[in-house]
Amino acid sequence: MLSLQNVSKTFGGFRALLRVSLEVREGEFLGLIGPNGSGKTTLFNCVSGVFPPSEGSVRLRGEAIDGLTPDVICHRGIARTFQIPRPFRKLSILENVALAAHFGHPTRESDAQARARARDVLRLIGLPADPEARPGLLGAAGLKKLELARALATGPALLLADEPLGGLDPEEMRQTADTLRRIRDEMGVTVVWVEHIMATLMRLVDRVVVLDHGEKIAEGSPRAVAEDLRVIEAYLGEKIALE
Amino acid sequence: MNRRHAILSLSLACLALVVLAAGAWMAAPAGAQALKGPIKIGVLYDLTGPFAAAGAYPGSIGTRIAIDMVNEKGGVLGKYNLQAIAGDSQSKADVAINEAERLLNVEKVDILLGIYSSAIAVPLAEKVDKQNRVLWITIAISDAVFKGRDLKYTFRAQVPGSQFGQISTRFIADYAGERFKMKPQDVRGAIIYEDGPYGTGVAASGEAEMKKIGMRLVLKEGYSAAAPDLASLVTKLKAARPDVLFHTGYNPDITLFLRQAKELGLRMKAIVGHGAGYGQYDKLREAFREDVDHIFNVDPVASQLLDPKKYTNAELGRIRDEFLARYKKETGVAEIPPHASMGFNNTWILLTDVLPRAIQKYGGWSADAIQKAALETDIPEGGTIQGYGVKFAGPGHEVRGQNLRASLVVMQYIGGKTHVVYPKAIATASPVLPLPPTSPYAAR
Amino acid sequence: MLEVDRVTAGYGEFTALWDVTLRVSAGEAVAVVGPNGAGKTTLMRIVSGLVPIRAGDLRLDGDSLKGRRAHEIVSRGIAHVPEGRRIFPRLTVEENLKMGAFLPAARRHYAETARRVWDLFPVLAERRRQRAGTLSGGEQQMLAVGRALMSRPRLILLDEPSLGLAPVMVLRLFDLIRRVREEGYTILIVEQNVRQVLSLVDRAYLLEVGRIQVEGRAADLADQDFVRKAYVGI
Amino acid sequence: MDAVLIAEAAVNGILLGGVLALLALGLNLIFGVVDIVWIAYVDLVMVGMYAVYWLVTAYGWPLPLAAVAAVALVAVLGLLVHLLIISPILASPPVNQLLATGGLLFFLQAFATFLWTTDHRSLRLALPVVEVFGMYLSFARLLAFTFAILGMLGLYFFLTRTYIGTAIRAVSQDREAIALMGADMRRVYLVTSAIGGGMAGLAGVLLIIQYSVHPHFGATFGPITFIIVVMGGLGNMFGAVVASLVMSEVISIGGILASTEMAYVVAFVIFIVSIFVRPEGILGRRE
Amino acid sequence: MKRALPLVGLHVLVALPWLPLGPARLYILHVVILILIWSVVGTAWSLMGRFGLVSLGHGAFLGVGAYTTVLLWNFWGVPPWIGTPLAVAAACFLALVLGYPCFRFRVVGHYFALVTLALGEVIRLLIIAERDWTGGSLGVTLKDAGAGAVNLVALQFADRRVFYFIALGVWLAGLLVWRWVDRSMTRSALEAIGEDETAAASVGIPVTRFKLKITLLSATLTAVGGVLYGQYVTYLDPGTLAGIGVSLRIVFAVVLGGMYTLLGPTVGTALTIALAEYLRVAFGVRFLGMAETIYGLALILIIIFLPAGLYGGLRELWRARPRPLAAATPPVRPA
Repeated sequence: MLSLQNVSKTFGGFRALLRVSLEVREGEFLGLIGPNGSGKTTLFNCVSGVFPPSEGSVRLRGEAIDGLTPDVICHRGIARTFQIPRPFRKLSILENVALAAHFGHPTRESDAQARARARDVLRLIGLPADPEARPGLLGAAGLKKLELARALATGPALLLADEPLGGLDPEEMRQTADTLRRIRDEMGVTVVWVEHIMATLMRLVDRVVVLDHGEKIAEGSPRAVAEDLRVIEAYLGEKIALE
Repeated sequence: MNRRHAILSLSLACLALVVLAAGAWMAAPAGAQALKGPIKIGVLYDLTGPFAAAGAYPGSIGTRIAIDMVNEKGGVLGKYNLQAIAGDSQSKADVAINEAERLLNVEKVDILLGIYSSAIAVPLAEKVDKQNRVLWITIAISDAVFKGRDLKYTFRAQVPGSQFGQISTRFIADYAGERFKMKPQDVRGAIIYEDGPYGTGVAASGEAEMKKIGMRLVLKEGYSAAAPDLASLVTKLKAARPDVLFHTGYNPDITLFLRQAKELGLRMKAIVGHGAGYGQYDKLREAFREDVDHIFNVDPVASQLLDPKKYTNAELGRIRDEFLARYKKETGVAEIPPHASMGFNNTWILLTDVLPRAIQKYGGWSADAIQKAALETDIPEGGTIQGYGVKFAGPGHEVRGQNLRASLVVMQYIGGKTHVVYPKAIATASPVLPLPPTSPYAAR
Repeated sequence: MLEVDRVTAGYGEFTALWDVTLRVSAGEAVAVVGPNGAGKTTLMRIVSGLVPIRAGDLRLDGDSLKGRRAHEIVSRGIAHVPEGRRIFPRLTVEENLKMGAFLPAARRHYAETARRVWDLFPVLAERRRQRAGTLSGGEQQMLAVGRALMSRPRLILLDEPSLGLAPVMVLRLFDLIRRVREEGYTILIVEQNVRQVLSLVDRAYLLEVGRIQVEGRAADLADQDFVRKAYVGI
Repeated sequence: MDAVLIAEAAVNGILLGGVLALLALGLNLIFGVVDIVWIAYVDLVMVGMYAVYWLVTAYGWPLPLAAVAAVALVAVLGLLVHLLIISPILASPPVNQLLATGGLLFFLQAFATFLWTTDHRSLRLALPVVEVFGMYLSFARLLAFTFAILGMLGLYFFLTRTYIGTAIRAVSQDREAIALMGADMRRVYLVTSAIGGGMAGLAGVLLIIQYSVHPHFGATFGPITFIIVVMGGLGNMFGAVVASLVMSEVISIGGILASTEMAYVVAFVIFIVSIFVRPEGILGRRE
Repeated sequence: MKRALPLVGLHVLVALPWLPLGPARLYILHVVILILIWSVVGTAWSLMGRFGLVSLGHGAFLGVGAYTTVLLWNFWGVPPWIGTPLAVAAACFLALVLGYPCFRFRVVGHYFALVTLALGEVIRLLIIAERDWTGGSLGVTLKDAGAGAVNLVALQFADRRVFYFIALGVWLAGLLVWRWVDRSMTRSALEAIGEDETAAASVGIPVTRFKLKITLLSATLTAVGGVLYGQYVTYLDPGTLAGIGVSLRIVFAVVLGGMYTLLGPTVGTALTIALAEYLRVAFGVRFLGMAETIYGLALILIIIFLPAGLYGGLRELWRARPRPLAAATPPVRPA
């Protein structure tokens, strides 16, 4: 469904991504992991159009989408969440989501329809707060859920979730992870999930891709990846390799 | 209250109001005037801002002295006291418009008098005239105030701007052979002007006159009186190498120009200014000391320079001396600027010629009475303290409201004194031409 | 020496640390390890006064540092080498060190401290007139450490010093940190590079999702499976 | 146009550029360090000009003494501006910061009008004319240029040779790290504002010997100063100087080839286009 | 009751020309017309300003609007009925030429303000530089159409009540536009863009297009305000209608009143004009500059203490007063 070929991204002299090739299959639940600064968020940014890749191509169902602006990519069916929640604080929770429901489609639905769908999504995500309240009243977990709700309201075929569990307590984590799973299972949305909370991620995803220093170093089933020496090196340090 | 109801009631209310008001509107009368004083005069000058120092302030003093002198004799015709209400237009046209509105409609003045800057006079005349009120312009000279507008209630005894360019060009042409040893056709003239209606008008008349005479116009360039820097204009002039510079401007820009011209070594045979900033000799002298010697200025004559014997009656001489004495006493200046005379003289004409006739013949000082009285004004040459006569252009005339008998002179500053040097008939001195080597602007 | 006492803190609505307690004794080297997003950097920023505490207390030698601003905390003898080095790229190497010695007390001993830093990091001495931005990543990290030493601190906070460095450089860097430690500085270090750091310090804390999960001697932690699990998940 | 005249305009442009550079450096310093655009910056210059004018004409002080006093006065004014206006809004959105200093601009202009009316006032200095190779150079400008260069050198040495100066440079590179060095940001901001004010004062001194002062004087050099600062790149002193010279040449030579206004139009258009092409300034670095 | 208040206000405004205002009636009308015209411009500015698009160059649109119609009339006798659409088109063209690259290259915050400031100056200087037909720095006067008191073709009226109603109509139209934007999805979208462009784009909002749209709307309304000013005052000068001075004046009036409320810009404009007139009338030359001194100070204080503006701030206070039961929503703790 989504296919990256030799995607590189450089900032000034810094190489954030280096010839990353990657296939995301239709309906897949894919985990994307890697240590700090390994290029995961950069990869999301390249796919979602925040900036174009310096090299390589990004295709969605065979159509090139690199170089398109984020709103167009969103209309093509890719939604994303942000690692640090970026709610529109001057709008109510409902407006936040309704906005996404309204503008997320190339054919815009009416105001009322958008609001109705926004309410549905909020219910699905399990955000029980007063929808007319400002996002400022939500805690960290609520904001993470709002991120997810907003992305989902655009009606994506592919969801890029950037650390949706960061900053949550274990119970909240479990809930959110379940929601992600349900988004895939019940709505048929393909999900790419970036996360540091490995235990949860490894338990749920179909397949894992590992980035380190902007390069793909491993790919495969969770178990296989967890055993991979290069992955352990990347995470725990180089000592073994150097001894 | 629901929405539809609200809209309905609103529109009904509007309609009712319109109908009710229509009658009042139609019937709103200009108002018959009972002959009860005082006569209220709104005096509008730029008391602050760049125009103040360029002559508006002295003009306002001149006007005040005229009103005081009439009031001390019991008022117009000895019984109708004058009440002057001052306004400050702050050298800005939009403020002038608001002040005029206030004077006319809050203070309810009968006559609006004054106006220094042509940039203010041009928009104001239209607005005041539309309200059927009298605007008596004392200083602003631009032709654009009257040209083709057929204003009914606006009058100006002051000289029109077009004459400035004519007389200065003719003056140079007349002296070219004698002093420059050149044919007038060979003289290189440059015109620079502030880009308001005053400068533009003077420049246009100068250009037309040069064309008529065949003088060579090597540069004609306008600039903003508020320009922060005129060095590039000076450089352009240097490139054009004029023999004579015809300059029209206000005070700040003239100061800036003369300063930068000196610094950048601009040299000519003569500099001829056209009123406004050049009329403010005391200010220029304060800034440049003897550097301003031998610069020419075209203006209605400052009254102290006229020979009293040229007045049609001796009374005028006494009035003039009284005015000069009072002005000197109040300001302490040695050299009275022409603008003070303009402010005094042109107010004096209204108070002592037009208003008495309006009251006696047309029953008061309504706009129409004043208008009729003004059109009958017929003062011969020598009948005012600035020497010129007064006859206003009447209906149908291209510059209706303009004094057709106003005249100008060329003056020269020599050794701290002002001398009339042209027209030759009334000259009090022979011009120093070309600029003597002592001048920093003199061609070597 | 340093006591972090049941501290809760965060940014805006986001709570990054819950009820964290931690202690560093004089002369000790202590590490805080844990996966990304665990709140390690926030912990460091709390100690140096960049992030305010919501609940709990922070004490240095028994004096509360709560509510103190960053520059005051430096003057108490805590130097922070922030994540991402944060050297001043357009100042020269020497000027960077000068800034490290900004405190009047440190300024008086500038020449002497500088000599110690030059000795410790000879490569910096060679490049003292070079703009710091032109240094390599490893050199910049050394500069950041050297700059922190200039304030003559008693406690040094090192936040992810190995981040973004090439493997060879990481090794050299840890060698240098070891030497700094041998000079008698007390160190609190946050690292992702678990194995390396555990070989360096006396004790360590494992921080996960804003909470301290495990505390113990470095040698004991190094071999335990749950450290790996915390990182890789399985 | 004669080549000598163009050369003369070019040289005079450089001389004007000196003063513009001084202004740009002062504003750049504040913009770079405190991260707030003082829309009213050039109006501080106006205050400095008035200070010199009144001290010399009304109190009869000698010009050099009045100059020193004016610099000190405007430096204190800079300090006050920071304390009273800027520090309460350091955390506000940039829009509000911009507008608060805009309010200051209105206040300064209007208060000057209130105190001294809108009359144009100038020092009546009789300065000689300098003629070199057939070019006439304004002595006032030469003098101003010399002192502007001295002022810039002074600033340069302050910023490179003192602790607080180096800290000021460091702040514009990383404002958090400098706090970790033990520098009190409040103090750094105050010193920066005072120095920025002092530079404005010096510029005022150098401008009053060339031009007349009036309450709206700031409007004549304000916009051009802003665009020079942005074009030169924030925190980039060299860039500010280069941008000043480029802009003053555009204005000076453009002025004689077209008109003063057209020259400014060209300068502003160059600025607008440069923002689109290189938002970090012509000599700025990409961050 | 809530509906009634604005309605009463509107009635008063409509009836104003016939209210017994005493001898100063015409003058008051004059001041109110000016307030209405500048309120239109202020409202137009706040359309952008409230979403963080702080333009310091609205003088450019104002100037282009005013000068286009007046010059077309003066030189070619093109009546304002045709001149106004052309003026609006010119202002929109300008907005497009500046706005598109600005938004495309993400020129925001200070930089947007400075770029628009430069644009305002460019227009002002161009007007001065083209002095041969624009009248230069001291301005140009609208040619009188002659032909009696009411000239519908030239939109010139001797009776200022006519202008009063035109200004009132345009002002109401401006408020309607403001409210229409305020009540639509457009507002949410722009609010989102103003807060976080990247996040807004990521939910499918075409950022550049929306910013451009609101800029065009604002420029249009500003240009109409300019046309109105030209037709009423019959005199234009570059200092009053273009450049940094007037641009700042517009911004400050709006900020003073508050840019986040419908009537904020109007209240701010009314206050600044009324204060200036009052001080000038009451104290004449003695307190010259005092009006602006006061509102310069007021601005600084308002930005420090009442960032929502005078009207907006007071309204917030009014709303924040304790209210019965239903109002207070307790902060919701996520489960």
